Amino acid sequence: QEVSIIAVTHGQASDPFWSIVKNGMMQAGKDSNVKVDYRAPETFDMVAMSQLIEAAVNQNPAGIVISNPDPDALGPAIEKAVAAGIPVISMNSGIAAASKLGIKLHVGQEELSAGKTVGERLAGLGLKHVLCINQEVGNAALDQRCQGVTEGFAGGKVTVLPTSADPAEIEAKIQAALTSDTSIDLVLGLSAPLVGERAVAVVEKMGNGDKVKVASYDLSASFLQAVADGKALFAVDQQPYLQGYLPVTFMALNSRYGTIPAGNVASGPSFVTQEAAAQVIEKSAQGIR
Amino acid sequence: MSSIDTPLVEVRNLTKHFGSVIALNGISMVVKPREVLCLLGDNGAGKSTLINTLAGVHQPTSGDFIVGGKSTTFYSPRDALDAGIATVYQDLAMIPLMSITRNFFMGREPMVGFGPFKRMDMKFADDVTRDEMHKIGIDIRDPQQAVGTLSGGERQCVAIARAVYFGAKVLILDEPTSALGVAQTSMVLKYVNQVRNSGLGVIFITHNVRHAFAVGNRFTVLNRGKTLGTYEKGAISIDELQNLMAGGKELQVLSDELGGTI
Amino acid sequence: MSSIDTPLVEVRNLTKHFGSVIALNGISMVVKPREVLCLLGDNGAGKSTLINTLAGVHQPTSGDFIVGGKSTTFYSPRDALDAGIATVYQDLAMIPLMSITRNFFMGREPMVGFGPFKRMDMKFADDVTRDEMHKIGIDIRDPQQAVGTLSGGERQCVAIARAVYFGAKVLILDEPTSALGVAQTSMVLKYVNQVRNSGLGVIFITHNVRHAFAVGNRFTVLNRGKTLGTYEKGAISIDELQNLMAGGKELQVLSDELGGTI
Amino acid sequence: MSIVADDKIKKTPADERLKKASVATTLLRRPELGAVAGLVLVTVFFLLTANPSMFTLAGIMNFMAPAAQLGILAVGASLLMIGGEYDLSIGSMVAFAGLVFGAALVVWQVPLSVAILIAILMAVVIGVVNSQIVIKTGLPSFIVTLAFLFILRGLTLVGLKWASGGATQLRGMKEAAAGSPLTSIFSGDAFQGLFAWLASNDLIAKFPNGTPQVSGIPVEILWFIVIALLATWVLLRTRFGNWIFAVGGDERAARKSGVPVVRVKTVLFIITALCATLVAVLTVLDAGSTDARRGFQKEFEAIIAAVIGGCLLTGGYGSAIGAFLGSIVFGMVLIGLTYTSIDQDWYLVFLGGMLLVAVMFNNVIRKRVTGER
Amino acid sequence: MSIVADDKIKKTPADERLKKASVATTLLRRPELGAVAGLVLVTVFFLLTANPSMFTLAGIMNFMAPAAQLGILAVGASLLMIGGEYDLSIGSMVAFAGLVFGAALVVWQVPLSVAILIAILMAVVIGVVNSQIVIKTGLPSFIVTLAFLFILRGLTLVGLKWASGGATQLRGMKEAAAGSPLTSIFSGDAFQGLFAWLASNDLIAKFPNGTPQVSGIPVEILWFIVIALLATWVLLRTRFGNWIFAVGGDERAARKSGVPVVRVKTVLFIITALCATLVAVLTVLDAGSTDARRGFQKEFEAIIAAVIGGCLLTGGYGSAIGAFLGSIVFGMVLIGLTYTSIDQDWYLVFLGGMLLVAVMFNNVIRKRVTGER
Ligand SMILES: Nc1ncnc2c1ncn2[C@@H]1O[C@H](COP(=O)(O)OP(=O)(O)OP(=O)(O)O)[C@@H](O)[C@H]1O
Ligand SMILES: Nc1ncnc2c1ncn2[C@@H]1O[C@H](COP(=O)(O)OP(=O)(O)OP(=O)(O)O)[C@@H](O)[C@H]1O
Ligand SMILES: [Mg+2]
Ligand SMILES: [Mg+2]
Repeated sequence: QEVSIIAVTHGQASDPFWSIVKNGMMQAGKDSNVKVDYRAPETFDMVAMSQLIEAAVNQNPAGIVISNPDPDALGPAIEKAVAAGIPVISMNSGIAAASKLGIKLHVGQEELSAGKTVGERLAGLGLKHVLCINQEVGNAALDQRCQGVTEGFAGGKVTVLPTSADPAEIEAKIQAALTSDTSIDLVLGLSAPLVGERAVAVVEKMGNGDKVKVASYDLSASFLQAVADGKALFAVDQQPYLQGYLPVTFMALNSRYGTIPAGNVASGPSFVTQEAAAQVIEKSAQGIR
Repeated sequence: MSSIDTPLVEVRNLTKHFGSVIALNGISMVVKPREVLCLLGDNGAGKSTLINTLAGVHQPTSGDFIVGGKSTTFYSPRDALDAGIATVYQDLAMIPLMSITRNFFMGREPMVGFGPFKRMDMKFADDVTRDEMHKIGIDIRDPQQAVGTLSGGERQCVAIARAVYFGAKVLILDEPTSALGVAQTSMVLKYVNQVRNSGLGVIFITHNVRHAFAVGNRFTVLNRGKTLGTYEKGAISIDELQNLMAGGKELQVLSDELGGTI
Repeated sequence: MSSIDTPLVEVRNLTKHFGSVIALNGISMVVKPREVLCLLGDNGAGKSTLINTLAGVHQPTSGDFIVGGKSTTFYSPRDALDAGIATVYQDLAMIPLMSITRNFFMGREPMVGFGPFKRMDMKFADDVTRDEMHKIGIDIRDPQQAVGTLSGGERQCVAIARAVYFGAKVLILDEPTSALGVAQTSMVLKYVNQVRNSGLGVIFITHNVRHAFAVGNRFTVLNRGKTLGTYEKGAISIDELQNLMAGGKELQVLSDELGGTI
Repeated sequence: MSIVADDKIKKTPADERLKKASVATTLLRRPELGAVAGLVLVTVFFLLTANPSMFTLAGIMNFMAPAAQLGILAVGASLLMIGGEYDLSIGSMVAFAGLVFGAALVVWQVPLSVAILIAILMAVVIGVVNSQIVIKTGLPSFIVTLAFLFILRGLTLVGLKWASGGATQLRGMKEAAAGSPLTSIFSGDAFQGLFAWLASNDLIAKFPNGTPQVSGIPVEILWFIVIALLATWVLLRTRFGNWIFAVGGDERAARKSGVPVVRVKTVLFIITALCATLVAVLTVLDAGSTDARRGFQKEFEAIIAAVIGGCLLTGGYGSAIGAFLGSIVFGMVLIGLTYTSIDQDWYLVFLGGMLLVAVMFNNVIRKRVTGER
Repeated sequence: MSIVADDKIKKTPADERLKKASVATTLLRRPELGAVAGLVLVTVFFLLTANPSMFTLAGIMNFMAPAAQLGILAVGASLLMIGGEYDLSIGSMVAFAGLVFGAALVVWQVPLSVAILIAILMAVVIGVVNSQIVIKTGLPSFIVTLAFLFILRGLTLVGLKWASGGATQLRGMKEAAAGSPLTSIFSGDAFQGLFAWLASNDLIAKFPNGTPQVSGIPVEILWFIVIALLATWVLLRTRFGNWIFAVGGDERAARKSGVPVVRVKTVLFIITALCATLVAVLTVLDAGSTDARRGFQKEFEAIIAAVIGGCLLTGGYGSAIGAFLGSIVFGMVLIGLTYTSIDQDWYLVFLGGMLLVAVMFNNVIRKRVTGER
């Protein structure tokens, strides 16, 4: 019988980051010759996600891969899976709760701690005022990115700017923020394709690239081009492809041979800067990086 | 109070403005028990506005309003209903999607049961509806049928039957016969007659002078928001009344031209 | 075609079903130029359904329909309008939020200009509207006023004026006088007379036998979806007609009781 | 008074102008008919395409849980829609009520019963505010409650940051509520003893470790059923129900007939707010946490469920049982995809397609049966 | 025919039953009056609270750009609303049209003009599908287009993954379109020469390096103005405009008067789809890329803008100029908060509050002026 693995995450299939995760999972499924189903609620909805996990449990797959941004809300469903004897691997978020819930291992890094690392790096560059642009306020995973930066950015100020994902609105709001508060010296996007690229465009249009720098979470071809051209400082890479690929591979191996790594796998964050950017562009355009 | 001469409803110097429009400009009127008061007048004379004010739909801009000998103000149609004034509106005030029974008892539902189990007495309501409609000459197949599926005339009859059933003291009918066929009209006029004889006061609005003459005891003619005069049945001829209703315009020429049958 | 005797519209054995309801069950009727055909009958007899079918609102279930000597099918009211049949519907078919002028010319807007600059000729439309309303006896303050602000009678007059203005051959009026005051009714009847004299055929629906007698040349009586008969004006008395309209019910008792004035 | 001669009776049961008249037709004329048809259609679809585990006991509980949460909202929304108004703020209300309830538990640390009372009070206040603005200004409720959709969602964000000290997630409600006798009414599964007994007798499936796969009926499902029945009773059998139909059918006519329109609308807005609060309490206690996205877009799902269930968008027509069935249809479509092998990327296409098919099918069936056109 | 004796004239200009009658009143009775009031209110608010840079030339262009994109949608939506229908699929349509247009450019590598033609064709097809389903089934357009909201959004995701080979973003449109004479019509700034001249003469602000701070008027603003004027002309001066009001005011009455209802509705749905496509083309060429989130929730913003602009949700009343002004109000509120020192967490509360205030103010002014109640 075919080995079936179900992945339930909190990221919609249309989210750029999560579409890469999904691509990784699908490729891993192909490579390891297992059937992978990717499921996610259409918005950041913990209640719906726990129901999706329960639906996965009912189908008795060989393994379940989950992201775990709210261990309180998802805990009971995960425990149900464990009770049913289905191995669970968590990825992206939820590292702290993994062992308590009986999860085999965790791949990836907590958004909050990733944010801290970014904040520390920015502080190290001598920046003073970060504008953190959140295109989906209320999505706890995104909120944690800004919160982490705030915690890591010792001695400086972080302002959160909520927007929608509409490019015109994002550009106009960045321009408004930059004109009304001239102390801002870094614009940080939480998504390179949705926000980072727009921020680069605004700073270029306003002609103050020497004063205001741009950085962003995640990768996108155009943003990497901007990094390579020196218009942006760096892109924060959590290697979503790995976050998707590895758990599926581990699950496949586990179901076939009963092997599983003994410890968590940290997939990020790493920083893509000017030197490395050019090589990643092509892979990014295909939804791999 | 039970004297024939104590008015059920009296209106003194009523005015009603809608924004810049002066719809009623000093109306006085009296309704006594056991009589049909016909309210006559041209289109836009203010008849509907007057009875809407009587029924609590509009609040008067100024003027006194005496019900059963006491000065009263109605803040909503419910107040008027509670004071025993039942109205058949020109627009009928019925909900097409609701059943005949539910329309019939709308706002005055019969209840049965106690405490949390208090509920509408549907059987009683259905029975009363069927009975009352039968009395007015319509045999409905199913009281749960939606009012929207009835013909205009049938709908008019439901509204009239409802008002009569709940009309404790005064029954107001705004152009009840305008959409009705000959048979239904006769039935409604006969009904008005009966209601009067049972001791209620009736206000009857119509554009048809013959209908007015058939049932009316007194005729109050409105013109452009004012009372033109009130006439006892014996004191005025049908032609004089018709001329008054037309707002004093000379109808003779026209009427002659068409053979004098209007 | 110009002969007095060629019918403008002829209907043969028309039937119309709505789901399980049989509204028309074999109607035949003829309208000739220079005559007023009165369509009479009880509530729910099928008068409105018949003229709605004539006007293209409904498609007939079966039956023939001959306009100007040719068998025709109307798929929409536009087809009927194009064939010269203008209708005043019982529900008026007016848009309350739109201005008098825009309602007047709705669906048949006068145009001016060429190519991309073709536009409605608002001045012409306003002038025509004001003129036509003046002719029917209403002096409107502003043709741009919303129809919703007019009284029911005034609205009826707009609908009639519109139909007359566009009525090339046949004018259909569905209970035009039911909501009108005495003066306005006279004006409409006089108008019908004029239209007939100018050579059109008129179908006139009413529940008032006197109005029918005042203008009608022939009377077709419907009952429960069937033609009960057609009578020339000279061949029937007003009382006989009234009895037929009531669907054959005996009205004498009632009428006597109420003083014989209905 | 038998003043009417028999020959005056206009319509006799055997009217020659009716082609047929069947008793079944009357039964089938109920507004929820279409929803039943939709439910059958969707069930057949999933029976054919989905993993058979979808229709095991566990699978049914699984799609009934979201259906119940949506359904509680949909029943409230359907009453309001029948009454002629919308409330687009219920989704945000779920989040806001969750915040208030959660903050009461973990920040102010009041007992569960008091926290629920505070949440209910807040719901009443918001229901009154919504209704008063709609009634006083005469603005369409669509636009007024749309404003509150934004306002309540925004207040939730602000409140969460305040309550949690900077995060958009508030946790610890489960611990704070533990021990209260009310907990079992608002969270967990009911009839656990029964299910354990059934499992031990091998009557229902169990996990390898011996516990039953379904440990009981989730309380939200019971709430859902109770509320749907209650709403149906109110609509069909009480005076208030008659008033709801009247106000939604024609507000002016209802007022003229003596129906207290203002009171009816106010109560309806309060009921919707209370339904949202109940869902908030249920999900917060279930999840033990709340966040700023809770209830996102639930207002539309509730309206969709009510429409699938036969409510007219124009008011005055519909049923609570219809909304109940509509929610189950929606819940099945929502979760059902997980049991099929359809790619998640097609999820929205699938959702939209099913919605369209269900509503169209519903419509066709209703027209066919009622002969309406 | 002067058959009417003078004494028969019922209403003379000096009617004693009118308290007053002013010429100004007539002018003020236009539906867009409330939107003007709302705009004044919002402007005053930001003049008092926002950083003064909001009302510099650069600041105005800044909030006008999103306002223009929304406004193009809102003008289309307002025509459809006046015609008595909604289109909730326009937001998803922006994304889908962006995908089709982008794929034509970079995958099929057709010239810009052909790509635009393909996008237009697709818009016509979707407009026709939407309208035919609404007309044929008689279902409310709210629910039909809601289904297409999901379906088109889903198809966009699937299509993007196919076109880009796995990503949710498709890029390279700017390069593919470069060189076409049409580029300057659909992207960039207009009147750049004029603005450069103005800057060199110190008439407008410039950057330290001498280039003007505002290099020209973004083309979307010009499109926005042109489309609003065109729509206004159509509504007020053409036969089709009369038909739109008639169909929205009372569909049955319009049909009875000979208005081709089906044709009018079909054209209106096509117009809305075309407006969405135009926005898609403008934003894709501007950004050089498209992604699965484009146009998210724009349908509601468009309806809000139309309602602020005086359109009735029930159809038959409204104006395109109103929707134009409403979009500017919405754009100002959306961007304006960033210019103030208010905590950005309050953004949704503020948006909802301003929406409510603007609509209520609009309503009060209209009632005050028209004396309606
Ligand atoms: N709500 C309102 N707002 C403004 N004007 C109104 C309103 N209601 C009535 N009017 C005006 O008041 C006047 C009297 O109207 P009303 O409906 O009372 O006339 P009526 O005598 O009943 O006429 P009809 O015989 O045609 O029914 C009319 O000029 C009408 O336009
Ligand atoms: N759309 C429809 N669907 C179902 N039944 C209909 C429809 N239209 C009319 N009917 C039925 O057809 C019959 C004839 O109705 P119609 O309106 O033609 O009567 P009428 O002669 O005009 O009556 P009135 O004098 O009251 O206007 C009625 O029984 C009515 O209920
Ligand atoms: Mg009246
Ligand atoms: Mg009729």
